[in-house]
Amino acid sequence: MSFEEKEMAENIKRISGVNPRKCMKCGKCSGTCPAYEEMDYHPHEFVAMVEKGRIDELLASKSIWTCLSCFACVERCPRSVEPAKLIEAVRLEVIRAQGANHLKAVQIPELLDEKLPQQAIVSAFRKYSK
Amino acid sequence: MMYKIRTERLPELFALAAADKALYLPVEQGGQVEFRPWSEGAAVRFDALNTVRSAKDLFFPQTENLVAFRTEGKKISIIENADTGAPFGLMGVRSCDAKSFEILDRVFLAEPADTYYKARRENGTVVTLACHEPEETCFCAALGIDAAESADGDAASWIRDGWFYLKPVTAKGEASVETVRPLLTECDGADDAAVEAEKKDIGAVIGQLPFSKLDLSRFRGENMLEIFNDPRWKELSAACLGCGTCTYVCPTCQCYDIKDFKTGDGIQRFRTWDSCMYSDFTKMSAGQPRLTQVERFRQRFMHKLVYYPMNNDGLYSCVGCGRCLRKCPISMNIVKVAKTLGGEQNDEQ
Amino acid sequence: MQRIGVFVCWCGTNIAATVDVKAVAEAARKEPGVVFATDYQYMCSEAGQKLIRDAIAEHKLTGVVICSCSPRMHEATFRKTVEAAGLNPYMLEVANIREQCSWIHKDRTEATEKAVVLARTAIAKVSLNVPLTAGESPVTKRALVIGGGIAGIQSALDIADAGYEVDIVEKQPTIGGKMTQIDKTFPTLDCAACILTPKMVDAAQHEKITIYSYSEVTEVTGFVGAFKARIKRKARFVDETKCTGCGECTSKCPSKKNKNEFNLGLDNRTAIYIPFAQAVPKVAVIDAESCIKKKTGKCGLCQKICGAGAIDYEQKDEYIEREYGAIVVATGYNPIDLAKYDEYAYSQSPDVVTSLELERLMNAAGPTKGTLLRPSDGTHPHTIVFIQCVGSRCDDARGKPYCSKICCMYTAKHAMLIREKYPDTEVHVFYIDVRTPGKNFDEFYRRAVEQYGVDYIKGMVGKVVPHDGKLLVQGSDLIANEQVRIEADMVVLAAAIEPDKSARSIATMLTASIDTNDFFTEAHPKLRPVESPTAGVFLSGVCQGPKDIPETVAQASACAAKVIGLLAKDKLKGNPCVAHVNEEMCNGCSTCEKVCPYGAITYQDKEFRVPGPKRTEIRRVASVNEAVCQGCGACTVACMSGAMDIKGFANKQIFAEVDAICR
Amino acid sequence: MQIKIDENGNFKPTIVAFCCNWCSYAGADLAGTSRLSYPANVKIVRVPCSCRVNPLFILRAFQRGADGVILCGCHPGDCHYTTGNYYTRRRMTLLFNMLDYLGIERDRTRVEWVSAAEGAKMARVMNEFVARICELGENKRLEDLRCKKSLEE
Amino acid sequence: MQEIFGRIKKRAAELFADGTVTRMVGWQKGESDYDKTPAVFGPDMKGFVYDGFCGANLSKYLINLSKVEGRTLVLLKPCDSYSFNQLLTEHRIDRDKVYAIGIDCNGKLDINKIRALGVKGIRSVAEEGDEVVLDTVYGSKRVKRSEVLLDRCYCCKGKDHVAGDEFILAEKRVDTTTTDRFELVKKLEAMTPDERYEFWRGELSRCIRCNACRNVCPACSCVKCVFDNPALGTDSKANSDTFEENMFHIIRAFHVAGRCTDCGECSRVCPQHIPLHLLNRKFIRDIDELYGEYQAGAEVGQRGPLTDFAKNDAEPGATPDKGGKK
Repeated sequence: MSFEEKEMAENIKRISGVNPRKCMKCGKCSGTCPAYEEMDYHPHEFVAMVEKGRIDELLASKSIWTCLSCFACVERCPRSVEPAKLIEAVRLEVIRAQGANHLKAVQIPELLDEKLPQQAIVSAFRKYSK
Repeated sequence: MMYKIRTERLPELFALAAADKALYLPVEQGGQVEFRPWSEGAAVRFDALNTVRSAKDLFFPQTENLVAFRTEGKKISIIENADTGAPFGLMGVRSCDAKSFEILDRVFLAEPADTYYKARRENGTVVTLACHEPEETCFCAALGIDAAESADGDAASWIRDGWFYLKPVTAKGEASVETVRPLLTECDGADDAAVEAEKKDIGAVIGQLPFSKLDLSRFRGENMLEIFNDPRWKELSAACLGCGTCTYVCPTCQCYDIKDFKTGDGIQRFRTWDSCMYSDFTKMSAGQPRLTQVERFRQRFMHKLVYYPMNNDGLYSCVGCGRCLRKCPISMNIVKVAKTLGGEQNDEQ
Repeated sequence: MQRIGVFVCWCGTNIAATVDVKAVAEAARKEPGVVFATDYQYMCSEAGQKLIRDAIAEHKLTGVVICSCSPRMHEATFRKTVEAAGLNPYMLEVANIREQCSWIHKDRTEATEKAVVLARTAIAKVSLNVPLTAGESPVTKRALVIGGGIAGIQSALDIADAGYEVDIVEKQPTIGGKMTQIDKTFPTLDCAACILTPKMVDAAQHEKITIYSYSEVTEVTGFVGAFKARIKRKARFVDETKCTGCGECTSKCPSKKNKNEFNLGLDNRTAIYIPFAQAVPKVAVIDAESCIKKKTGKCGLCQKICGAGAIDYEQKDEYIEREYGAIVVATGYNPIDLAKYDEYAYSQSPDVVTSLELERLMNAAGPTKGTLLRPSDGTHPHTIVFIQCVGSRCDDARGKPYCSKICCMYTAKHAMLIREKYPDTEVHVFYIDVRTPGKNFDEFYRRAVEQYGVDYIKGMVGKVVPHDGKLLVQGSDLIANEQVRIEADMVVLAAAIEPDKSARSIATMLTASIDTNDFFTEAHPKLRPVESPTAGVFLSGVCQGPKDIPETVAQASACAAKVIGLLAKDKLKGNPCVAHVNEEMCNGCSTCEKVCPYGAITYQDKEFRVPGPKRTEIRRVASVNEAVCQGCGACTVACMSGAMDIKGFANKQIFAEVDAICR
Repeated sequence: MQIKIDENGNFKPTIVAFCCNWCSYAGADLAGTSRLSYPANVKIVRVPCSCRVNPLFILRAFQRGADGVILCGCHPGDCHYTTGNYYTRRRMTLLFNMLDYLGIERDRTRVEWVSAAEGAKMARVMNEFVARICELGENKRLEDLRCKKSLEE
Repeated sequence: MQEIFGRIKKRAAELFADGTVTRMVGWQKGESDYDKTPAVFGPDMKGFVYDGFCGANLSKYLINLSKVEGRTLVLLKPCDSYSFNQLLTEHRIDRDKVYAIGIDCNGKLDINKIRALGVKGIRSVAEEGDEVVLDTVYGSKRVKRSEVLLDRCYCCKGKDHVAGDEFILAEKRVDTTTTDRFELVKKLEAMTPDERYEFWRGELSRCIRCNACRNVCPACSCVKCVFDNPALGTDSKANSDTFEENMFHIIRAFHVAGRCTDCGECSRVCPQHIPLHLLNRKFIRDIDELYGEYQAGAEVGQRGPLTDFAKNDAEPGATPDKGGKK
């Protein structure tokens, strides 16, 4: 693990307040994750990669956007590792960089359709942009 | 030669006197008057009859370090850490307390002299003060002590009508008066008359006090055994609690105990007042010579009125200050003993 | 003056790593009273002890200080050593420079300086030690076993075989405990009943063993060798001596709709019932809550039917007091409550069962008479999913932080038995790790995988969703790195196990120490694993920690061996560090008597020489019964005049220690 | 008298701890076996039970130069002698209130219930206590100058 | 007060006459009117007197007197009767060797308070109604009785006797209670620790270690006190350091905690007038607040608060006002 990787990992741990070492690699978070199929890195891999310092791959991963923030993994992790907070920390890392908002205001109008609840758009906008 | 100063300007006198050496005065703290070093704003109480612990405390303090031993592993080193203090002045001493110094001198300065006491005695300059208002517990007259003018101080003083009169007696007294001479004005005939009037007034009051004519004549060497075996000691000492109050407030009690205190890496040997009333007084390896409170009680008063006078050509080891009359928890004291076992004249009073 | 020898132990590198042992010995040599000081790698070794014995002889030592590990570890060892060299065993003090110095400080100078202070403290104490000889107290030749499971029975049998009387007190109407509910046992697959019931019968028929079933221990007083226990015999409303166990009453009883605890509520039982056929004692018991006669006063059918006239509705709880020399705790365990685990839908669907419930479903005497059927509709389950570590190894409030140790093995057993009996069923096991810590255990697990084709999936189940009769199990497969969805007919949860609820109250009763998970704490994991620190209290079975049946039986026998070792002695060497009163100074004010937890202090009038004409007087003074006193010291502080003191922890010694620390 | 200032000039307190043989001493041992650490200023005196600690011991410790005294015992209810720590609790509550009544810093004395399984708690308590005593500084209000004298020479 | 003295003397004479008692413990007239010495009287009762200055608590003398042949008659004021019961609870007095008469008391006078008002050279003292007439060398003075009572009378524990074979009650009972006995304790508790430290340093620094407080106290009656016992290692005879002053008074108060009946003798006899009762009352207040109202000596055989416990006692650090309540 190079120095930058270690530093970035420390940063993610500091933001999320999560200690990935507590994970006993039981896979329950992935087992319970409803967005499992759409994710390239599944929650249990996420925790292991943060611990390994492979943050760049996570920054570029699809998972940080497909994660529904339903917190089922946080609720059910037997070792209180809170994987969702790690994903959120990486997401924040991305959207905090200048102009890296995942969902710009201008894109919203054509996303709207009558089946999509209002609340989903609001929370997505809040989650995907600074 | 006598000098005088307005009583309002006494604080200046104290400040000047206390400039080069410590000045002890009767100062009130927490409602009790004790001899304490003078400091700015101290509540000096020349009107208080006398202090709780007598002036003896300045020459023969309740506790004082004698010597200390330090152990380094198995090596012992001796440290002289006795503190006989620096020269000091002592004002406001009543005639009875002043007389007690003479009684203590006969004990501590007799060969071989007690160096600690001797050093302090030389350091001290005593200025006595006449008793403006003696009280019923005083019986200094019965012991031939003149409350109006003490013969034992380095200087004598009186207070009357707002004037503080100061008359040096000894060379040391002269020297200490010189240090405050600038504040003093010399006295003239009228002042001498005022002081004589003060003495006469004091004498008059002394005459009216109940115990002034206490008869101690029976307490003589030849009656020792007769008094010693008197059955009334049991009744007199029945209520005695065996606490040390009477001995610790008494100006003439001179008994002390030497104790060693383990300070952790050595021993601090120190001297402290002892009370013949305590159960471990003069406890020796063979045991305790006076096993019951009756014997201890008798020892105290026999020493004061019989043993001490026998060894000191008739000088009683009591100065009639009345402290034990005031402070004893059960109001048993030397006057009651004297009246019970003393001369016949006491009976008809 | 004392001639003290100081021995500083290296403890290999445990002490020597952070404490300069030579410097400590050097500093100790300078202390007054110390005539010999040395250091050695292993003071507790034979060579180390010989070093002490030789030094005592050569330097005619009167006191010994060992600077080593905690006195709780080797104080007894070193006492035997000095005793062998002819020195009184209580002229020895141990300075704890390992657990309380070298192991907790990193800086070498700091640790060495502290070790010197601790050595100095021990020297200060030993120079005021006086030779003590332990008092003797009688031993009641009878043992009490609390809990009648396999652990309690095994301990009782071993103790009784050594010729000592044993009382088993069992809370349930029958002895046998959890093992009676188990079908087969790993790794030999022999049926639990076949191992257990003979032992239960032996226990029942053994003339030295008395069984108090349906009873509880309510109070224990006294101390090792002389315990007094109060046992509450709960009212059974059936006379044990008359009931033949024929079962007529159970068949006629009208109140039938009561949850059968023996089958974990999977079926019902009558108000008057016999838990199971091989129950010992095979005596019916009336459940007061559900008996119509007890509740409403009507009915009374069972009394009429009973040929032996054993039914007595007016039976009351009975209390008996018995004396014991030793007490064995065998309170066993229970699976944890899974109500809070809603992600597994345990309380939503009857087909989600715990492993113990599965045992009942597979057991011939169980509710389904041995054929594995789904509790919901009674059909044969085609796919079964086992979920491991439910509630174990999890540090949140719902579960237990420890591994329950037996789940991997019994799940492998269940999977194997199901695959063997019903080859067409699919068995999947979601696991984190499979732990097979015993002889033939891993081979047993491999047979389940290789011979019986049980599908082991490494990964945990996220959730179980009941969906029209089926159970959708969604978990992750970490090896294949995919999310797995299985439609199961039954889900079996390997629930964590926790000590029986009565453990904490019994620990308080026996003043035995207990840890935060309610397991009894053993005196030392390696040196004294089957004894509680409280003398005379022994630990048998799961009450001390999770373990399987082979280990439980092994520990039960070990525990019995310890009890036999204790009961074999006629006299017990007491604790010499007991209270001692200085009658010269005692006021006779009985303040100490009020604070003594053991009632060891009584008062007598004694004659004392008194100064003065009376020569002697009668005074009321305290006197301590050294056999009853345990040396806690409450009386020494209650006593104003300091007349009461503890031998071995005297006031002067503790003052000397405090002085040495602050010097 | 131990030197009260360590090499880089900050105050090094002397702390006396009384630990009961059954629970807190075992807890301290567990802190050792778990290799937790707490400052070296704490020295432990083993007593049969927390109820063996006499107020005279605590005052003697302060007299001899201790800056803090902590008394550890079993949790009430767990006492090996059943009732020992109940008496300790009352005695120490009254004693500490009296020391506070005389104006002596209340935090110089402390009672803590530590069971044989709470090694971590023992380490945490000791670290907290030493930190608090360092804040309070040297014990000036209950010191005996005779025991300090040899320090100045 | 005179008529009570008369009735006591008459009753005592009867008890002597019919042989129930062989001696009486009372107060003897001293040299001055205000000084009274506890004394043991024979049948003639020479010098026996009972007036406003008989403050001394006689129960402690019974420890030795109940070891002597024959029964002793003792006169117990209401506040003394608590000490009598406490000593009986501690088996220090042999009850059937003592015949106790509870005598009423309308508050006892404090000669030091009289002197503090500037009265000097007292020759004779007379009590007239609620005034004290003093004939002194410097003229005669009148002082209101209610201003010069002993401290303890201002928070008197009440007129009811808790011990005694018979009682001699006054017709007119004067209630002298004016303050709550914990008033000063609460005031001290309200101060900051530094202020309290200064206050107590000022007070205790005056202590001359004469042991009067210890030797007069009925609860402090050990055969051998820890401070006199070199074998124990805690002996100390002198206040050669401020620490000794603190330790002596902390330990003295701690040893009587839960046993002190608040009879006020220690403060009465202290030659330096250190308010020692404030130390004992602090313990009494803490015990009352934390463990329930308790009056030592209220009845014989009570179990003291320090020899008792409750499972839910407050943790150390709980103070009466800061959440001390159970």
